[in-house]
Amino acid sequence: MKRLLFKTVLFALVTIFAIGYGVSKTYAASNTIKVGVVYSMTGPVASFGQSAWQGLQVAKEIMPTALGKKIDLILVDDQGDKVQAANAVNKLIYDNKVDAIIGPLISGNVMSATPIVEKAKIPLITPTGTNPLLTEGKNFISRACFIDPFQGKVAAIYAVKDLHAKTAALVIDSAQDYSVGLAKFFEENFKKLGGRIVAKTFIQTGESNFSAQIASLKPANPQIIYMPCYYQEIALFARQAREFGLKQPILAGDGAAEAALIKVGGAAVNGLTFTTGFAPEAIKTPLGKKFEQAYQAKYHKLPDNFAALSADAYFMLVNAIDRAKSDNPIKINTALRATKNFQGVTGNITLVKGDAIKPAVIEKVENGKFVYVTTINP
Amino acid sequence: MLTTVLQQLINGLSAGSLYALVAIGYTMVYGVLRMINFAHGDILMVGAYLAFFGISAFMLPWWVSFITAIILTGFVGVLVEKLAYKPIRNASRVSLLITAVGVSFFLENLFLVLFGGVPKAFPIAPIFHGVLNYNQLYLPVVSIYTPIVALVLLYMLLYILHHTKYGMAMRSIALDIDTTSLMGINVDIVISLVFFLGSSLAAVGGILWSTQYPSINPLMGIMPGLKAFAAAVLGGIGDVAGAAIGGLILGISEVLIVAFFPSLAGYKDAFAFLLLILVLLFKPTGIMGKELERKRF
Amino acid sequence: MENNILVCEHITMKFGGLVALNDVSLNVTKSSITGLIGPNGAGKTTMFNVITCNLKPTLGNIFFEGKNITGFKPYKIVPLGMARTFQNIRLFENLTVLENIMIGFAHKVKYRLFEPILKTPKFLNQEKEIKIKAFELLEKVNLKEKAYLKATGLSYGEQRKVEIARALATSPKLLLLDEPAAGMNPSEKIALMYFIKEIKDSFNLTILLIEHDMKFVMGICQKIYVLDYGAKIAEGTPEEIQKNPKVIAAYLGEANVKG
Amino acid sequence: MKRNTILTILSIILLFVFLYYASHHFSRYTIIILNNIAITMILAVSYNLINGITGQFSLAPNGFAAVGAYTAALLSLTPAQKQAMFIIDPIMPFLGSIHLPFLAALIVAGLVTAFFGFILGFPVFRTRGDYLAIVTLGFGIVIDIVANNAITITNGPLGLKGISNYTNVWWSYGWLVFTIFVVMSIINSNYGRAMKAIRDDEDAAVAMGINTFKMKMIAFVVGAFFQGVAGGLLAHLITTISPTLFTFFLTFNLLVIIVMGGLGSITGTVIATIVIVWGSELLRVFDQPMHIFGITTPGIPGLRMIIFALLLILTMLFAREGIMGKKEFSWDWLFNAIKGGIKNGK
Repeated sequence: MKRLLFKTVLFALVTIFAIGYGVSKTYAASNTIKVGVVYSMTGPVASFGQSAWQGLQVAKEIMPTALGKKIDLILVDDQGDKVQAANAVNKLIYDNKVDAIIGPLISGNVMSATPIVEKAKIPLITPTGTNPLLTEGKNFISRACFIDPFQGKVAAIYAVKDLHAKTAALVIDSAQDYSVGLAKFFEENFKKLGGRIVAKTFIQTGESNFSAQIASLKPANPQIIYMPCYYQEIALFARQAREFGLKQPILAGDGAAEAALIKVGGAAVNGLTFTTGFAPEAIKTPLGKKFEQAYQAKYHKLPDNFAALSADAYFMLVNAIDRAKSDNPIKINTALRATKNFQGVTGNITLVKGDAIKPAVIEKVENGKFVYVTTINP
Repeated sequence: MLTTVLQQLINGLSAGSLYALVAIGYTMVYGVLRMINFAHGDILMVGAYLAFFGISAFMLPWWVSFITAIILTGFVGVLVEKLAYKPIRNASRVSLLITAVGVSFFLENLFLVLFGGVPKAFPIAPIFHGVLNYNQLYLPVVSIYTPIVALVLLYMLLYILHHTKYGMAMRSIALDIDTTSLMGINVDIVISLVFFLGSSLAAVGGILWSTQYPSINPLMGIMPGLKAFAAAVLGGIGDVAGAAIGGLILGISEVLIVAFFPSLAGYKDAFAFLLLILVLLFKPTGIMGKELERKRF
Repeated sequence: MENNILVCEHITMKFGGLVALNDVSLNVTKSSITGLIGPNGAGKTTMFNVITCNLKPTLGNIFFEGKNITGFKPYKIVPLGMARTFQNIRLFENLTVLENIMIGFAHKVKYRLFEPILKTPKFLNQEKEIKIKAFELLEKVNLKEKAYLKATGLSYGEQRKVEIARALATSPKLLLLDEPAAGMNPSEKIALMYFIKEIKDSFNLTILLIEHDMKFVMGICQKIYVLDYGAKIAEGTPEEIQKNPKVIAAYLGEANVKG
Repeated sequence: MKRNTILTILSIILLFVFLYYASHHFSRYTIIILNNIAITMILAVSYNLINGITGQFSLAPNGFAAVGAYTAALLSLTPAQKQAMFIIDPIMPFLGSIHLPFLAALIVAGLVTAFFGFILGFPVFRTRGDYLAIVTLGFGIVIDIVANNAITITNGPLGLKGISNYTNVWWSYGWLVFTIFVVMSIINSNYGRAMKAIRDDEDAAVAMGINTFKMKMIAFVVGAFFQGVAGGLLAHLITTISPTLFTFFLTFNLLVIIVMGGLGSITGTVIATIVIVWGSELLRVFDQPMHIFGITTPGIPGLRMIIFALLLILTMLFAREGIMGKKEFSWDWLFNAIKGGIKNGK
């Protein structure tokens, strides 16, 4: 009896595999431009991938074709894991035979994909990989977001010029290269502008009790707290900081740009400012407006940073294919890296050696809403 | 300085009470089945989600939602036991553990697919709002409630264990499951009850946890679960009061270590495991634990 | 004293508040068959576990061939020459009969971890030797043709024999048998009695056994110790024990409870 | 005996002939999967030694693989590469200057991992081993934390990149053959018998004079060694590593493999690895929208994980023996089967 059940399960599995294999084969046969997508749909940063995938689908509805051919998006989940990211890219290139790749979202995963695409000469554009090392000396890696040194600089300028801060404390998420890097660039620029770092403390992604770190910051009495972390940790940290009487203004990076920050942080994040690449209110381009409306109509909420940058990566790619007048990956890559003054969702984008030169936006939380403060151009 | 220490002690007490609530469930299940229920941390997550949906989707008053969630989570625990653990209760220990890991992974990914990975903001019940401020001492209301709730529940549980028929049956199963079943006690019902109580307590822990740190996601149960297990071993596995004490010790020492050695803040989550290894090296039976008379020979 | 292979002095064993053994002393004479009897829950198996160092006594000492072995690691007493069987037969159920016996030789294996990997002559020779010896042993207990069957595929009586053979493989001087006749019918019991006597002589053993069946004990043992409620209430030859009023009371008491 | 040895050597040669053909004719994607299969198999076979053969439930492979990956990568990177990479804090002087060839780096990685295994096993196996699972699970998390925070050794969350792509089918299958050979040699010796005895009945094993602490430790440490090597191979396959490299998912995957194959059967592990690694590549189809018979279903990423979890639970509940139970393939068995087949045919 048990044996029988086991065999049934095995049989079912084999069937599923077979159907899956067949489907993926027929799927690949049609005459389209194939674009691989490597996002983290499960695993520790699943939320990034889920947002970005929504943005990508809306973008595809707006611009479904290039060169008159249909664009096929082939999504492969990297589970937020480097090994899986490398596997995924390999599969997309050598099995699905894609012409270009969008993603991965996290810098670390982009790094593990890099040697593969460089070797295969397939263009890869990451929507949100901000680590400056990603594009260094590479020929097929581009990005839709700005890089961390720029963001850190903008934050330092804003802290000194607008917040009039002379002393700052750093709260760094030691599990995120994003956070460690951004903190470093902020520190450099802040010191250059005459500021002083009076305290530094570390947190860890997924941690929720920050009372000890807060206690260690209090005696230093900084004028501002720079916290380049992700929204969940920022929200929880802010709540506890306010509860324990640490009331200094908090400045964050684009990791804060997510509606859940306000939902979780409540009143505690009121007044929090952050640098980011995108704000719905800052949308000035026609394409951006169109995207925002379509996104609202489909998901009944405002697009976030991940959705918008994901869409921009797609639009830039489609634009490059059209300009290249070919679906040859090398030609697409050349055109993509020559992107100049592209009016994307997140503003005016120019690619220099794969890095996006584009404006940064300062946003503020006010009465439970993200409010646009100002745009700082490069 | 004194206020800092006092402040940290209160924070630690509050965190420790949460570990304690979760640790009790581990220790009870280990007591009756000699099994580490890996899914226990995920049961905490289920409890938090159920309470969340009660308030935000069904618009129930917070206390109705909490009670419903606690009871439902208890039944989820019972269901898990009935479907996954009971059929192989007599198989090898490794089989049980593997199944438990499978259940844990299943719950996490089921919730991930159903509700997405984006953290949801947990609504805070009105009575838990606010902060008491005394001199330089800040006491969030919820961190006062947490130890009280934990203490009351612990007292109730100890009463059940020592003064009711089923409670005594639980203790006797912990000593010797075969003899107990020979003595006319329905072992299945007692085990179900253990899972019900343990899971309900995990739900209480989950709800208090989410009130204190109001952001919930499908993977939220992993860390508290692991640490609570370390606390249960520290206290002496199989001993309910020990689990509570272990939880408190863990919570307080975690906070104090970061407070006195801020440069080690990044290593905070590793501390529980270091403690676990030290306990195994020097006092494997834990603080309160007596040598469980294992069925030998 | 020199004639005693095993000496237990004033053994007391407490579990929390429960006293499982209270000041029990016993001696086992070389080349004898000694019995340890008593009603259910009298502490016989606990005594066995103390002797085999599975439990460390709260008080008291155990001497094996004059050597104090109290607090030894349980696996370390096997090379000294002490082996045991279990009340409910405990064979390695996923191993063959042959492998079960070969485990008995395990503690004598001298080759090191890298040798099986390099297939050194030492490894090959020792494996061969163990296998031959295991077959010899199986031949002696008439189970040679079942060597490649899984241990669980044997009948109850055969399993008991395999278990004893496995213990014999360790080359014991003292063999401890925990209720060897449990679950057997009268004719099987008689066969077992002869078997035990036979192996005692051919392997030059001393045997200490726990048994419930009075007839069995009386028929085989030269000396008997009686435990009740963790205390030794009598010792002596089978004839003396049979007449001892305390023993009769203990067993009658049990009978009354059961009745 | 002679015949069997010759057959084994012949089939290994056949395997390498196939690999030679594959590396010249197959697509890169297939080659990567072949490499993944070999590395996963090294992990699974050595994992089965402690879980299946010795019956001690460990959840360590992801932590061990991470230790091995870091060690091997730090040793094989050139000093110049390391200096350039450590931008937050400079690397520890000793680690910064050391540089070893690939094979030496892998062996040292294995030894370092084995040492970690010893440190973990020591407290756990002194007691009965009940806590092995939780201690090893915690170990994976601690490794993650240490890798993030010990910046002068690991470069923190930035991880290591630019690791040379040394791993190819020859390295991975070479190590695989070696791993299976060593593990099978141990299983078919007194050590392996003792381990199985511990699995079947620990008390009885003690009563036979088996030092259970030592045997559990050997199984665990040998497993750790090969898991460390596998981690090193993986690092040199994907060329970049960071603290999040080896998540618990890796261990879970291996668990599914050894359970499906049969706890305690190396043959089963080999079969199950191929099925699961290849199968999960095919299962990727669930991540995207599907068009079957004109119906479009939305892609449900994560469904794969649920299927895996269910597969594990169902196997445990209904077919605990897996594909092979505790049986192993042997030439004798094959010949008997063929003979039997011929007889039946007649």
